[in-house]
Amino acid sequence: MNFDLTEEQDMIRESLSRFLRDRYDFEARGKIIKSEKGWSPEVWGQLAELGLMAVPFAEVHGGLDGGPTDIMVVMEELGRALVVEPYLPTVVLAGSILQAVGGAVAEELIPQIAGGELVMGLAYAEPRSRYDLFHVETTAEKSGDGYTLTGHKSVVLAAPLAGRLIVSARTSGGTRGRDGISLFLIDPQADGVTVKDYSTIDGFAAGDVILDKAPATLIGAEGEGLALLEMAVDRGIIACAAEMTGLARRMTELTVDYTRQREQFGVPLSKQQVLQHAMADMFMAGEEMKSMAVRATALADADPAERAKAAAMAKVFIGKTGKFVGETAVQLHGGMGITEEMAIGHYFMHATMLDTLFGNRDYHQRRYEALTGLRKDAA
Amino acid sequence: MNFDLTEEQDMIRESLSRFLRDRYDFEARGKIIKSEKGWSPEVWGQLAELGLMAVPFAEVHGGLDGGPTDIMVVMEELGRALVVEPYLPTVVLAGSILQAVGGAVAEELIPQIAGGELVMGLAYAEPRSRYDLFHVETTAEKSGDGYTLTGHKSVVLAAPLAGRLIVSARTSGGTRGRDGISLFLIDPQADGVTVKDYSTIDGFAAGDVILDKAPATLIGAEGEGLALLEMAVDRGIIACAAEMTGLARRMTELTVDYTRQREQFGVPLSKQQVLQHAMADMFMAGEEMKSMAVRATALADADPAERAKAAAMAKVFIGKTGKFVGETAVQLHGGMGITEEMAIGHYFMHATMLDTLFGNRDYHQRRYEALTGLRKDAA
Amino acid sequence: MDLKFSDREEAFRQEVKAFLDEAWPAEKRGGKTDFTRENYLGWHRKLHARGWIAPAWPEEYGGTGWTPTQRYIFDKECAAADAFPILPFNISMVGPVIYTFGSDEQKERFLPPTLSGDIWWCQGYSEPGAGSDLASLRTKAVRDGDDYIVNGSKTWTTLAQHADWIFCLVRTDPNAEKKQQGISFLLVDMKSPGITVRPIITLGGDHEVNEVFFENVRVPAENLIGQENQGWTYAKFLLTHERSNIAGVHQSWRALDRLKKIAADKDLYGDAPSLMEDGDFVRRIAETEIDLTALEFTELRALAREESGGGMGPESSLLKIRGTEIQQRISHMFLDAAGNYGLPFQRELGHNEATEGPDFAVETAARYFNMRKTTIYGGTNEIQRNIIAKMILGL
Amino acid sequence: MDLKFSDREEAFRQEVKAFLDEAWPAEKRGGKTDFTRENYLGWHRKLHARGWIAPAWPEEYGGTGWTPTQRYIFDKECAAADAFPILPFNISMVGPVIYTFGSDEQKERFLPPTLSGDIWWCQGYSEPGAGSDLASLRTKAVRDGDDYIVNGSKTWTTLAQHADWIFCLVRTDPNAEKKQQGISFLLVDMKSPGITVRPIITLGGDHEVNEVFFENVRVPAENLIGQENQGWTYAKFLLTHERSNIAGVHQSWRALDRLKKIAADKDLYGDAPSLMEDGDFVRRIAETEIDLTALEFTELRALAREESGGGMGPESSLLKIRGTEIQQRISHMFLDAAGNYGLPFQRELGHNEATEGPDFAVETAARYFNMRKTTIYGGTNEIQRNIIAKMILGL
Repeated sequence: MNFDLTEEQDMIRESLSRFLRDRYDFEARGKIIKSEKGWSPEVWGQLAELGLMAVPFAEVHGGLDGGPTDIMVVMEELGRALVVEPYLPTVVLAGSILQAVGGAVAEELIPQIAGGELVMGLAYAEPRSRYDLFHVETTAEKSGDGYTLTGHKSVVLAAPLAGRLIVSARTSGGTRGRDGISLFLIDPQADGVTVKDYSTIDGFAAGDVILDKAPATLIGAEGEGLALLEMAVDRGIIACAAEMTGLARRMTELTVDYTRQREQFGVPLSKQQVLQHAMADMFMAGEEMKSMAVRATALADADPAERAKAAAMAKVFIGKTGKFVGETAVQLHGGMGITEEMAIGHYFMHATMLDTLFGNRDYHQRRYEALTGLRKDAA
Repeated sequence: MNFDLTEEQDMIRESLSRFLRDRYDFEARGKIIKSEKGWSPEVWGQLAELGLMAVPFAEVHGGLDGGPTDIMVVMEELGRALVVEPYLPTVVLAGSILQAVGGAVAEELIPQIAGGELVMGLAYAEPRSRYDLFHVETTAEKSGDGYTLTGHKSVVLAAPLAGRLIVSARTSGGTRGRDGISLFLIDPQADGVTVKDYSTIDGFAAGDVILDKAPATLIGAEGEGLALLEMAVDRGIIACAAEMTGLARRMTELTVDYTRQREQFGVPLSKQQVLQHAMADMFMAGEEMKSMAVRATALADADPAERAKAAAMAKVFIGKTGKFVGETAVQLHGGMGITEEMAIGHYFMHATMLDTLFGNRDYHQRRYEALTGLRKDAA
Repeated sequence: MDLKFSDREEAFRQEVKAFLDEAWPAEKRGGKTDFTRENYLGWHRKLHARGWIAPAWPEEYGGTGWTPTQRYIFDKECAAADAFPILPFNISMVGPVIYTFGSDEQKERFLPPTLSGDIWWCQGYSEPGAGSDLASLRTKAVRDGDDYIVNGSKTWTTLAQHADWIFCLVRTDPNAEKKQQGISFLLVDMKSPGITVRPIITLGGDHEVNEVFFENVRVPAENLIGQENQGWTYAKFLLTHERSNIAGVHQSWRALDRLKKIAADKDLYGDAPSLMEDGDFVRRIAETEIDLTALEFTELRALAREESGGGMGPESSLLKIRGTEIQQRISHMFLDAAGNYGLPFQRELGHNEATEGPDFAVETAARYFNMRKTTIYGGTNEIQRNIIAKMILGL
Repeated sequence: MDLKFSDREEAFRQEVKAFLDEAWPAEKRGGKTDFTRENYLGWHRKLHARGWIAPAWPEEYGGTGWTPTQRYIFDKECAAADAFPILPFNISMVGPVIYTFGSDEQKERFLPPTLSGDIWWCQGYSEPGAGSDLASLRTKAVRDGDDYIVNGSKTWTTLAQHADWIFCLVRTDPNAEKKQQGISFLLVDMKSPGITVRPIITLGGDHEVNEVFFENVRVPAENLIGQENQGWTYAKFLLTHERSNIAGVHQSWRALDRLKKIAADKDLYGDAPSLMEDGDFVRRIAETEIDLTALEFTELRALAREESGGGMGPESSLLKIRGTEIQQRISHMFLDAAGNYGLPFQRELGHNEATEGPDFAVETAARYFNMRKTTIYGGTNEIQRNIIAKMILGL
């Protein structure tokens, strides 16, 4: 067993970390999320220049042949700096599917992603699906060479920025059947597609996507999209585990600094034993979260059952501990913690969002129980 | 609304409290639980002289016409002193059933209880029933004028001390049917009854009762025993809520005293903010427990649905908070907390027992969900 | 011991219900709130017209003469009807200070408009960098003829953007031995030259609190409450008054009711099982109901002690701690109930119509964030535990 | 990064398994333990015969030369086989002190019987009234010719009733400036005149710990480790050694396995649903599995740092805190699984056959009580959090 990063991974981490320290501090980020576009294509380009968009892809597609560990390194750093540029939806979610599907579509799109020219998103949720990936009401109908999609996809990260979206739709089966789900590529600019855009509570660009006979291209085998979707979302969860680790570690640092500076009743807050223990608990949560992120990353390429268990477990754990670290950090910042003026509150909001994204703690706890056979006919 | 005790209730509390302070300190109790009998008939007699055994019964039976509030007052004091004499099984459990059944059996036995001459117990649990009162495998067969019982009753409080036991047995229906359960009176000395006695983890006399065609007298209507059983056990739970309040308050006092006396690194433990907050939490738990005990007591005579809800709720709450107070008290006592030499550990053990008795926190949480309709087909 | 309401209390409840049915009809109920100045004042004035705006005040100043139990019933019925909240600044805070420590002129001048809502007060206590250590305040007031000249700043000033007047703690003797000495209690017209208000936007985008700056603000000395340098006494008095209904029990019950309806609403789930079919969610609701019941009866016991003249005392810290913990838990359950639709930020302050997803979801995240304040304000829950340890347990 | 075991490590695991299959056959497995002196020593000697009794020791003194990962594999396989625990006193505690700070004569005299189990050591550190404040010890040793004369008492001395020797911290210079100075490290024969052992019975009826009294006990000066008055240095060295496997991860996994089998055992439930059909219980198991996984990988990461020479350091506090919290949770789940049969006390020390109810139930309460010690001993969890705050976070 070894937990060491390779030299290349260390280099990615260092160059990314330096870049974010220099160019993406709290103030710079604040300007970006308050800008009209809500993201910075310029930063996106610079991250692409650092090679970030190319990390997981094959060399033939202009990629760097990296793996889950490289993604972990990147996501932890993006988390530390609360980067809102759409790395997760583009590279991890859409990227994973394109890689797995391969063929012409991969050849066309992956080089564009790797080069920083294309942002993508994955539209998997629906108004009544909650977190069940197999709950798909959106329908696909054959139309000439291609398909048209009709339905409503919820809260699609990066939807307003994306040049292409991957969408799950039903080619057969009932609303909640595991079979009959297919994946499609759509152009959000096409007729029949309406993106109702907003930012998420933590400043990320997102939108609902309303499809009314929107033209679409099938990718992957018809009716067998669920396995791909689960793979991509598990990868997304594993990436989020690394991101949450970055958040948690940064929140702990910020809280330690704040309580050391801030005096109350003539003594620094950091001298209060109750707050010290709270920070010790934050530290422990961050370390354990890192362990879960590492473990899940090591299983990201394992067989689907192992991968799913590892992802479910990691999501439960980062949901619980991320929420704990965020709430404690805000509490220890006192009033300042709940204003938009300090970084800590933004970390907390993003941690909250990561608990919900892809399914909250309860959901993945239940999923873990089912996957491990703990829950059969339990009531 | 008013939470005041009557003058009579204040008097009961004061005289009982004084008696226990003078005659039932930790040392005296230690001798009693280590004695061969495991209880003190002498103390029992003295408590009877104080009128304790007569509290809830009608005047015609030699009782004091008290109600649930009087029982609450008594149980809280008994809890404060960790009294092991079998008040709960005799007066609350068996007493409630005799009162409800009335008639000749009440006329015969209640005066004996009220006079301190008779100890009784209620045998409701079985090896595979867990906490379900309706799970009854013990069978009753008609035999001449009476019945004979065959089966195994588990962990019957006071069984080795009791002159009579009330036993649930099945006169019809399947193992877990709500109908067909009847209540019987037996003499533990009779042929066909074997009491395998032991003390509980916290020093109370108890035993398993093995019935092999044991002669028995039906009390109450045949096949309709479950309602009586539920009533008696709910009364028992409500009494335990008061008892747990007594435990919790006493544990908080003991812990406050201990941490003030005990120095570490040159400072009293009580000056450590983390321990102060832990004790503040213990205090709060005790106050809220009292509130739940008061509320449940006020509903002890309400219609069965209301009573059941109140009892279930109280049991969940005292299980959770009693465990918290006990564990925290022991932790704050450090090594001394886990020896048999200090009182605190005995409080903790009894609090643990009260969490299990009549069904633990999970069980009554589920019961509450069912009774309130929150849980219908929830999985 | 008798936990039933008396006939008299029951009759009173009917009276309150009848009033609410007329004054706050069904169409206003259902959990929607539009926190505008007009809405606040509208409800305030309705209660004032009925004579019920200040139940806890002495009758001679406009109080109702209700017992604590009646006040409890009143609060409960108002919450059950989703009635608008009453702002505490006039009624629970400055009013009692004025009628207790103010001069006859001050009472005459300020109490009627404070009751009627013609003055909207805000509170100038906290200062930047001071946190819960109130007495370390540095805003100065220097006597100059018949005026004080005030310089400094206050923060966390709730709804200062709507306020007509502010009541302030200011330092009048910088050389006092202890920091609690040398503080005075001043009433200041917000229209005074030299006052500026800077919004503080909190997580979730709310503009609820502000920083208030004083630059050479002239305040007539007649606006001084009580004696110069004795302000800390009045401030502490106010802080204990502020704690009434801090547990928010009625509001939490109301929120749980709404949550259960949402979690069982088949329209939201279609072919999928509803949240009420999810045992884990049911368990969270049940646990919260049980904990809330324990808190409610603890509050009732405290009320009973108050009624019999025992006063509230440091037990109020318990109510504050548990009440706020429960409020936060409920806000988290709402967020979880919203699922993916908890994520979009599509909210204008005070409105709650969703553009996407179910209506209830639109403010769940913002509310969850906003509720973090409850364990911080009014003395953090850490400080409340310090108080219990010191004042009750003697540690 | 590669979390698979290497081929070499996998081969090692097979070697360990083969040994265990032979030395600790299936009939000894299944969660039953009989904690007699003979059973402890029997297993100790088997491992000693195989050369595996002290994996962490330097090879020259009898260690195995294993990597931390190999030690991890060894511990895991032993736990999976329910092998008897190895007492830490000889191997993790006094042995390393002797080979690091002892004289050549001491090494020669004590290390072989310490390894073989011919000496059973116990630890004389804590004193009555001192708690986690070890350095405040008052047991005195006064030099008298070639001997020290020892007076005082030690407490929480685990299994002193079985011990042949005790290693003690004693005060040799009562006038030293700091309490950490003036302490010496002495090896004392338990058969020395003047030593008495008093059992301390803990909750649940265990006789695991003792008080040890010294009354004018003569100890040859040659039994002093290192230099007089330098004992605190050796004591601290020992304390860091003591922390290995303090998380008890393997034992917790094993316990969860047993618990799941019990909870699904239809024989225990008859017509009633089993505990594994109870969603709340399932949830508690799943939560614990997830938390234990996080702890296990945190320990593995710490081992990897140790392997690359980084040392364990204050992170061991994290392992101690979380490991003991989880052990306590599991012991509580066992108690809950036992239901009513958790209540009877029908246990002779070290045996676990139930007279009534299922066999597993008989020790559940005693074990739940006994497990309370884990968050207290070895520095309370409160002290561990102090250590993290100070040493890692610099607070």
